[in-house]
Amino acid sequence: MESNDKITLLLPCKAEYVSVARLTASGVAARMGYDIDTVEDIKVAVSEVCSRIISVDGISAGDYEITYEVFADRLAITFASNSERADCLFKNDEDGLGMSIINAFMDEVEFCPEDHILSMTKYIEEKS
Amino acid sequence: MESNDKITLLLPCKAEYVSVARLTASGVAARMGYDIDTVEDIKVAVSEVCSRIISVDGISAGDYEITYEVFADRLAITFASNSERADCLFKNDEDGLGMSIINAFMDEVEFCPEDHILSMTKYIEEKS
Amino acid sequence: MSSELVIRVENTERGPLVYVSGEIDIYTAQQFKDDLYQVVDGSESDVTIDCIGLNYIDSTGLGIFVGALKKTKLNGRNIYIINMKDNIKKLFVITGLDKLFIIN
Amino acid sequence: MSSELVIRVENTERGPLVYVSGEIDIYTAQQFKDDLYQVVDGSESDVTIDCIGLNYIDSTGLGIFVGALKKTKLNGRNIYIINMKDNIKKLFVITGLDKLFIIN
Ligand SMILES: Nc1ncnc2c1ncn2[C@@H]1O[C@H](COP(=O)(O)OP(=O)(O)O)[C@@H](O)[C@H]1O
Ligand SMILES: Nc1ncnc2c1ncn2[C@@H]1O[C@H](COP(=O)(O)OP(=O)(O)O)[C@@H](O)[C@H]1O
Repeated sequence: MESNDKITLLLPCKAEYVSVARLTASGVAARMGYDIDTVEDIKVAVSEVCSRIISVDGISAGDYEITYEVFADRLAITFASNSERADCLFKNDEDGLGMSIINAFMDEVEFCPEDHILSMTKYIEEKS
Repeated sequence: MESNDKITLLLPCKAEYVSVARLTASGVAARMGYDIDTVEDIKVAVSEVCSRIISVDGISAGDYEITYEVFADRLAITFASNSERADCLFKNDEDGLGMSIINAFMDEVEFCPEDHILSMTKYIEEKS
Repeated sequence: MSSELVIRVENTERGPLVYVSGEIDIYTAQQFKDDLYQVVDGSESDVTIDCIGLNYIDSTGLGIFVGALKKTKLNGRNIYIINMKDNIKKLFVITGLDKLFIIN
Repeated sequence: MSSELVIRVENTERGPLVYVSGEIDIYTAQQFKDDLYQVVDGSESDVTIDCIGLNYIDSTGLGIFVGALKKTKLNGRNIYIINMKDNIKKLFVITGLDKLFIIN
């Protein structure tokens, strides 16, 4: 097992807090040493998933959770919610605008891994 | 009971992630509409508590938790850790530099409320 | 809750000029949609959107740009977008929307 | 993990001039302490710290300023601080440290 640090952010399913998710995403990515453009990309991808969770679930759905796992070679970000409706968020819309942004900016995107909504991974480029 | 939104950030007890706590704090405070200077003050106060938790607990102590409760008239921020050593963090050093900063920037500071390390509150000023 | 989006409209001889600044995301999208659609619906000429102060846009915001363009196209008019920052332009390119708008 | 602190030292005829930029917090404090103490210990003259690029400092960083000052005072020398941003100066004022340093 690789050892890794975990950072978890719990947010209400409300549009006004997506900006908080963006700042936290920037903070984690910047600390890991990604360059400015990549930090921005990760932030945008996180924000897209948050928006989708909120759109599907609506205000009544309680909280959702964003977990950042920091590895030596990558950042893995997982989204979870206790709402069943959030289960397979992007299933019917895999070529929408949001999805094409997430796919462009992340190296790997996985739908509905285990009990989660989505997980996505960004690798750290080798400095050559 | 007032209804309120809760935002929770879970961080490893490591110095490198205090910057993430600062960004999240700024995000919540900015979203609530505090002016730029007050956002900065809240960020600084949060960072001081985080630093202290890390200094007392050390890397081995696992995670700690920062909870933001958003009320109509105030922001309440609570810090918790599952390490017992974190219990009464500032008890022996109430006039240190860190403590004087926290006291200057927050309206209320409470030590060891219930099972927590510290809670602190900032009110929203009436716009006259 | 404070909003991070400011929209200002100026009427020029070449048609309405819309200054957008701040962030367009799921929180501010409705405000952006209402304001932009009102401009587009009320105009007989091309519409220019100045993004010099726009720091962030998400897919919700991009969808509203597309919606506004559809409205203008119905009347044979265009939307010009000027002064986009690199991170904003990047999103137009990635989604292919850079080919729909006239971007300067 | 990337550090957000950059320290650069220049030797002038009035003594060492230390440029500090980025953030001094619990993560970067050790680096700041090592660099600053080395300058202070190695200098026979006053030390000037230029904070024009310093965006953030916490109590750990302030404590290091005080520690460095104690070292210089032992030899009857001073620390001058220049170009502090308002948010940094505010912390010196709140903690009373503005009265210990010569701040311009
Ligand atoms: N590459 C494209 N070219 C033209 N129109 C597009 C393109 N991508 C999306 N659209 C249009 O933009 C609008 C919103 O996009 P959509 O994919 O539905 O976003 P969302 O993922 O938010 O539902 C729709 O009207 C869609 O037809
Ligand atoms: N107002 C002050 N004037 C002079 N020295 C101070 C003042 N406040 C703190 N110090 C000194 O700064 C150093 C660090 O401060 P301290 O309060 O111990 O910080 P911390 O809370 O990090 O332990 C100590 O040497 C202390 O004596």
